[in-house]
Amino acid sequence: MAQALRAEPRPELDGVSVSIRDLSLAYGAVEVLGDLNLDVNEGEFLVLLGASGCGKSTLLNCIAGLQPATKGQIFISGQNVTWAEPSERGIGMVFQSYALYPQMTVEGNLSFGLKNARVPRDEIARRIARAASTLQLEPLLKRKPAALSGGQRQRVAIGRALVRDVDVFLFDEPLSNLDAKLRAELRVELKRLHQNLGNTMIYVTHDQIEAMTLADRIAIMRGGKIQQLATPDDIYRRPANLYVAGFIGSPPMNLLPGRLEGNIFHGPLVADVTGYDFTTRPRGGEAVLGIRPEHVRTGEAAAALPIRAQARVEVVEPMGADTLVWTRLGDTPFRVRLDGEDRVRADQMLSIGFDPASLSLFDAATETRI
Amino acid sequence: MAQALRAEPRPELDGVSVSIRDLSLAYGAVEVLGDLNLDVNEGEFLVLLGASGCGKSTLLNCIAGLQPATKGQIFISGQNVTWAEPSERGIGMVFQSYALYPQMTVEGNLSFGLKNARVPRDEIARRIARAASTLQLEPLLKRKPAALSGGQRQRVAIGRALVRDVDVFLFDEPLSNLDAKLRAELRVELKRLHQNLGNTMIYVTHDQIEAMTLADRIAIMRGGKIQQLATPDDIYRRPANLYVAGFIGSPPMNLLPGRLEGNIFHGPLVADVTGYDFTTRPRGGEAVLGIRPEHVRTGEAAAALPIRAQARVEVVEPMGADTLVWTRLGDTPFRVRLDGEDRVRADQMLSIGFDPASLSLFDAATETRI
Amino acid sequence: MPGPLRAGSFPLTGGTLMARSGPPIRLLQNWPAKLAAAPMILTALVVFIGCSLWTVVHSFTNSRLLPRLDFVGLAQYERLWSTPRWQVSIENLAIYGICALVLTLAIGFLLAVLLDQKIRFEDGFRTIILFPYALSFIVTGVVWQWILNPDFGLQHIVRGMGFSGFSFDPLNDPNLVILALLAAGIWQGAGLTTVIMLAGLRGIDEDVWKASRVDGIPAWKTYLFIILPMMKPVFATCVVLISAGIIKLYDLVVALTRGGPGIASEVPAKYVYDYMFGNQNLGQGFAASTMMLAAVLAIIIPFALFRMGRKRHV
Amino acid sequence: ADLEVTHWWTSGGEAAAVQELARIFEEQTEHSWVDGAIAGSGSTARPIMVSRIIGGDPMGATQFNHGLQAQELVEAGLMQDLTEVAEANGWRDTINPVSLLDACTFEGRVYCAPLNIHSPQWMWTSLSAFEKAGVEPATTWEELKAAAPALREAGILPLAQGMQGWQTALLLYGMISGIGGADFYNQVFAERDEEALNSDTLKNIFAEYAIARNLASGGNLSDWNMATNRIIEGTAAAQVMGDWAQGEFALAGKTAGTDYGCHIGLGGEPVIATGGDAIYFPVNSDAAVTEAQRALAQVILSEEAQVAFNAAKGSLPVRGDIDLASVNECTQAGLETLKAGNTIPTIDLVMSSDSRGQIEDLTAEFFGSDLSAEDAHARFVQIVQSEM
Amino acid sequence: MSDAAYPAAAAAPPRSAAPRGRLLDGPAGLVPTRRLSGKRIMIYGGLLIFSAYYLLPLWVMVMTSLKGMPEIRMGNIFAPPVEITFEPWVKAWSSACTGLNCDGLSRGFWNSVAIVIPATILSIAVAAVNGYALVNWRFRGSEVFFTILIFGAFIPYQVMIYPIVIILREIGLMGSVWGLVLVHVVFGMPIITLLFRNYFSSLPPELFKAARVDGAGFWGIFLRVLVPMSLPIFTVAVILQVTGIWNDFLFGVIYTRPESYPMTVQLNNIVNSVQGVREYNVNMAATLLTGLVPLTIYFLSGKLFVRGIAAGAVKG
Ligand SMILES: Nc1ncnc2c1ncn2[C@@H]1O[C@H](COP(=O)(O)OP(=O)(O)OP(=O)(O)O)[C@@H](O)[C@H]1O
Ligand SMILES: Nc1ncnc2c1ncn2[C@@H]1O[C@H](COP(=O)(O)OP(=O)(O)OP(=O)(O)O)[C@@H](O)[C@H]1O
Ligand SMILES: [Mg+2]
Ligand SMILES: [Mg+2]
Repeated sequence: MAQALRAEPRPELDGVSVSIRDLSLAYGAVEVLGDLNLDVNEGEFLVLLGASGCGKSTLLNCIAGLQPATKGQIFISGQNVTWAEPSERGIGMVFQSYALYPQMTVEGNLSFGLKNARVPRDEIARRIARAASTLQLEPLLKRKPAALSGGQRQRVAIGRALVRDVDVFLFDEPLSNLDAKLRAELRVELKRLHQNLGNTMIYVTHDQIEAMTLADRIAIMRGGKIQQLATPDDIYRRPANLYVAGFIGSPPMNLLPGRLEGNIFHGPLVADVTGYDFTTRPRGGEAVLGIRPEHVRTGEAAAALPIRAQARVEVVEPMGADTLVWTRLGDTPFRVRLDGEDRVRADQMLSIGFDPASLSLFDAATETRI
Repeated sequence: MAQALRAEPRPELDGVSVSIRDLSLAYGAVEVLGDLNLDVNEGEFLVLLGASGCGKSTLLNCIAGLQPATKGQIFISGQNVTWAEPSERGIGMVFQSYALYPQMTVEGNLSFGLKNARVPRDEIARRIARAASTLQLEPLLKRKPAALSGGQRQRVAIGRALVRDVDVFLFDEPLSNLDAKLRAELRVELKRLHQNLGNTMIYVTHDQIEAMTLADRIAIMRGGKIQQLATPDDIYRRPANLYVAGFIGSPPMNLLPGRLEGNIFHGPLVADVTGYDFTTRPRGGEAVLGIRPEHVRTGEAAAALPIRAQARVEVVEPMGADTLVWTRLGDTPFRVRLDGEDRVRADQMLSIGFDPASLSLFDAATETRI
Repeated sequence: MPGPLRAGSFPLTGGTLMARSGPPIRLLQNWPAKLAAAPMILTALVVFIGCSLWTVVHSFTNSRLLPRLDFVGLAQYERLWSTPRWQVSIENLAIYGICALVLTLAIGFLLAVLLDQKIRFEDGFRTIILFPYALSFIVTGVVWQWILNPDFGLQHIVRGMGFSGFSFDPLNDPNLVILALLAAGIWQGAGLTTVIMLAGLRGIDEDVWKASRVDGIPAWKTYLFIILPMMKPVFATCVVLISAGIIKLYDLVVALTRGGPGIASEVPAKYVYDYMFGNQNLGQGFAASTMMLAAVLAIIIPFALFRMGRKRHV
Repeated sequence: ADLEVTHWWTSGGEAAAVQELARIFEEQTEHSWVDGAIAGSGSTARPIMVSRIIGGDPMGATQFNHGLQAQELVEAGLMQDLTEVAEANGWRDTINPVSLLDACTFEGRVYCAPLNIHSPQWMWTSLSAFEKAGVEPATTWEELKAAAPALREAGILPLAQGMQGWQTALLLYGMISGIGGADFYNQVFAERDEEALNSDTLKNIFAEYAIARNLASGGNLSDWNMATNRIIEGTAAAQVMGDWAQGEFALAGKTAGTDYGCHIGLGGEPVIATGGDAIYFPVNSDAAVTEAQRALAQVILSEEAQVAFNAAKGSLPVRGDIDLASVNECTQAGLETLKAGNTIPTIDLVMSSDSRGQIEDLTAEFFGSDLSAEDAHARFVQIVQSEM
Repeated sequence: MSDAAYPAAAAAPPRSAAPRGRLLDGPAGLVPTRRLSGKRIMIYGGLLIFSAYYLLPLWVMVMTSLKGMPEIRMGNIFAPPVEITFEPWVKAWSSACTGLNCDGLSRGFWNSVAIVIPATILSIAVAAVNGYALVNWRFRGSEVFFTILIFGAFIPYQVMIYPIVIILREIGLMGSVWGLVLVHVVFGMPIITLLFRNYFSSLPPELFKAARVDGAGFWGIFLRVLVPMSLPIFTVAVILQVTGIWNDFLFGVIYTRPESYPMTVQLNNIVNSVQGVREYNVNMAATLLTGLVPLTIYFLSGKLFVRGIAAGAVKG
């Protein structure tokens, strides 16, 4: 077996930076990852997105070699690294809690790994200088982490990954500990960094805005399994199943239960879905109709659309740039997102309408898209 | 002294539920609150919004009587409660960390305070039943907090305030420990609760979405002082100073430094601001022009607007319902928010434009709105 | 290319990416950790398990001055349990143990609560309460012997104040001698408990306090009904520390009372020691220590199982 | 060579005696004495000695009460064979009673050097105390009992009794040999005769023992020398203690006959128990140390050392051929008894440490509680009978 | 968008309530503190009573040690000395006798120092590595060994004395200072390992992971990342071990020779070698002298100890 595993770089892995084959991991009897397969292309920014506890960090730790897998194989840059030490895998990693070495200066933090690898001193200096300039850390090099702000700490943590000169970066919720404003800024910095470096990046988050804005592709995980792996746009517009549909989007997609008969959906409202882009041959039966709050039009704009209804406004949430209106269709709460300029009051009646092209339909039993 | 506490309601406080007069608080030499004045009307939902450490919690604790003030007075429902015990002030309070009594059941948590106040047993039962039904806690009454989810715990904490049958509720970041989805749900529940009960609520948060959606009025605090006290709409559209302008809105307002000469603004772009609703008589001099990313139009829509420019797209952040585009005017980063359907690519040129009516102008020296 | 075994045992060798290409060998996985933990493993196996087993085995022999494998069945145990001194020792340990545990916890908690009231000189008070912990039992014994000395100490003083009928001589009164042990034991040990409890109190979420103040609950009730139950883990730590000390109670008895008057303050550990060395009946001493071991296991195993079980279920 | 000697002779008289021995040893040989005193008592010191011997780190010489205590160490071959020294110096001829040498002999070989004879059964009285109470100084147990009420009246403790097990047991042995007589003592301890054990004599002795408990009540004493000190001060009337108490009297500058009285046994026929201390020499690998060991063994039985040591300690020499003209009347009385052959074996020679320990526990319990004389007797019989 | 959508500034609610905000009559400012005094009296009263209980023995020790024997016999152990004498201290330090050795505690002091230093360093080093391996490098059975170790904390020492004599004999350390050091390492291990384990498990595991990604090995992570940030727990461990080892009597007396007896053994010897009257003043002075080292450490370390305990002990 050892022979087989020690094979030369494989042609089938060309262009694939990280490849995960049939990876399983269990803590005792609890299976956390189950037969997971994933290929990350070279230079790709892949985001692992999912609710807390779905196994994102565990998967990332497996890739990094910090958590031995129960079963399966991991290839990085064409090498089988399933049993390699973390430092030998050609990865850099950034953690949510920064994990800076508190008693070392910023410079010490950046150079620790290189010193361990016995990189020559001038090479270390060169790499630190480069990382520091990329991340604007120059004025901080002599400080200790305690004397840095959250954003600065995270930049140092990224720098620590950067100096390792590796092909693959792993991020585990790097921005979660920062406040909203800083998070938005660092997000853009990260995006720029990726554009400049072109490395493969695997990024764990449970913040969908981060996922949507950063990712080339998003893998949505649930219970240790990947639910959908696609571009942000695809995931947003064509969620593969009910879980993804409900998970992505804030406010989330409105989901109306009902029956599909031919092209007619009977539920809290009756809708002719002609024009919907079916994935499979449509079958009649229990179905769920999903429509994003921002795809619902109101007032005059609604009148022109094929699917229409009237609803009473229950709660109005002004959010500045836009306003979220809570109504109800039948018993199902129904959210509508309006422009911030629109004025609606609680208790008023609202005409709403939407286009079949912008909705999603799911099989109620299998929960998958139809 | 006890006499003074029991004074008659004062006519000048009619319609005012909580009144704070010249309140100061210092920890040793550090002044945390400085001569603060604030009137909260009966039935009003007031949100205290500000960055971490600005004194929001401290102010709330002063109102609750948990933190004795160094100077000043506090009136609740017309009574001077400056020296009163927290439990005598007619307030209920909800904390970020829930602060449930862990070894008591939900029912015990709800009733412990009432039992202490020697409320008759059937009255206790009645109030618990009412609070439980309002918050849908009935199935949880016999459980202990450890067996509840975060959202359920926070509902119990709210219930504990509810059963006290008080006029004023104080919330200290009650939703901060919850995940985004739950936060959005509980936010709506809170809003409904306020609509139904009509109590006065004072709510501390650093999440501007919460502030915008919940508040009747928002008080923006900074360094122990109130920067602006106004409706969410006002704060969003007419920020009183640069701090508020930068603080509110996500992504934040674009702020362009320049000079105002007559009605012409010279900065990274030259803009004729005729049509801007000046607060004060416009004076020439250093000024800052602010425009929210969502008020910037692009392409054809921009062409019709009085202020126009061309900018190169640096980064595109798709966020589902909308897309954030980072450009640059002169040296200043400039954000534009587009609809999610719009397609832009990095490096393309973008024509942008906006209306003088939707911008804000600030004096660069005093940082206040002009 | 190194063979799989060497590659497994030296994970840091080889090229950056070609270090290890076969599955590692189980026993050699993590080898530096295992090597570093060798002292612990040896201690656990050789000293704690090995010595205990050695003792248990020899408790079935009639070893006298030197250990001998001359088995006599349960004879030592039969004799042990028919010895009045052993019964008295067990009784004393039970009484002392329960009282010391309860009192130390109660005093520790009370003092921690008092220290937690944002008082001035907290450091000073804390140091005063903690300092006896720095002293050896020999010292503690000598001092309390002196204070309780009927001719010079407390009794003498009180009598000197005019209460000539006053009599308090616990060191020579078989019924009161436990009190002397308790006074000295708690004097020495409660400080650490106080410090741990204080740390526990400080670790409790401030908001709980605020909530109870808003609810109008008096401070003592908050401590009793809310804070106390929240301190369960801290109490567990204290109970472990205190009871480990109680079971081993020996030095204090020797220094303070020598088991007297008569055999009124004998404890099991002293029985073991005296029989093993004074009376040169190792077998009997081993039987007694095996009983102590059994008692410890009887207390600890359910506790450990309970904790493990809880961990698994969460 | 340096010879480390461990012992538990730390009280005033004892230390003075050791001092003498060490001085003579260093004077007469080229070796030096390294003192390894361990305070407390035998039960503190013995485990330390035993564990060092079996731990392979033996001291040069060590004190043991001779008898069964060290027998197993000898059996295990851990003790130096002194037969040559003994034969060369004619120990068998000089040591009196010769049973002391027998106690050192195992399978015909000699393994220890007897140092002194302890006679535990003495009653020491404070003449000034009796004077204060206005009664004749007691010379027997019966007289002490009779004088007790008057002594109590005068605020004097009739019997100073340390509450430690070995002291309470010592009183019991004294009563058995003193009241029951030498033969009875032998029947009880040496022969473990069923009849004697269940005899009225023994029951009666236990009744007397209970009376002793009453006479001692209120004393609150633990260490034996604290009790002796009460006699010296005159705040207690009598103490039953071994001859080593004389060392304390001497140290306090008291003289026999004028300040204190000494009475062998408790008033009956004077018999003396011949036990005592012996020095053992653990086997070691250093030839120089072995040399020093032999030298010390020789010194111990030298005339000079016997005189100096025993005079300081107040005990009796083990050599019958020494003329102790200078000794006081108490020692004289002891010597005479010894000469007359009125001896009984000490308890260490007839009972194992184990049984002795149990008896000590029993008597300590008896003194520290209100255990009845009958129960104590019953348990005593049981302990003695279970002796193998 | 017309101006009408934006209410004029004047129509907006007052920007701050200042115009209405003058103080009204009634209570203002700080709560008067007098109301709390009853409670404060109880708190301080309680603390003072306990302090008396704790300090009394110390007081008695110091006072007694400064009196001459005649004064002690006359009287009140609590009374301060009429005539202060340092004789007992001098005697206890340099001339109190045990058997033939009349050099007081001075020799034992240096013996204790010679034992405490290596034993403390070694036992803490071993325990710290144990704690580290237990938290960060779990291997099969590591928890089992740890559990056994904790059981060991409960086993009465007497049970171990004999077998350890045999073990020490077999490895040839019986009677040497290193044998005693080994014994202290073994018996200090359970509690100190527990402390370190708790402390290390309270550190973020990411730190450890980051160091592994950085290529640091078992010792590299321990020495260069974890140890430098473990000052509080090392302080606690040092204090516990120094005092524990300093105060040890049983092991000191059994596993060493007289010439290297620690101070406590000599204290016991002095206290129990009664020569005529008990010299209480010398005993007390000796007692204080013996306690001086650990007491100083406690008085000096103060907060550090408490902080370390909080870091290492509170989490069960
Ligand atoms: N050491 C462990 N032992 C047992 N179960 C574990 C362990 N570590 C993690 N788990 C479980 O594995 C699952 C996945 O954990 P993981 O940390 O990967 O989740 P995550 O997706 O990163 O969540 P989060 O967003 O909260 O970080 C969880 O259910 C968790 O309870
Ligand atoms: N006990 C205290 N002693 C000294 N300073 C304090 C104390 N409590 C709070 N402060 C300081 O007072 C200021 C205000 O604190 P406060 O808790 O009110 O902030 P906040 O606005 O609630 O912040 P956050 O959003 O982080 O909760 C902070 O600068 C804080 O450092
Ligand atoms: Mg995670
Ligand atoms: Mg706060």
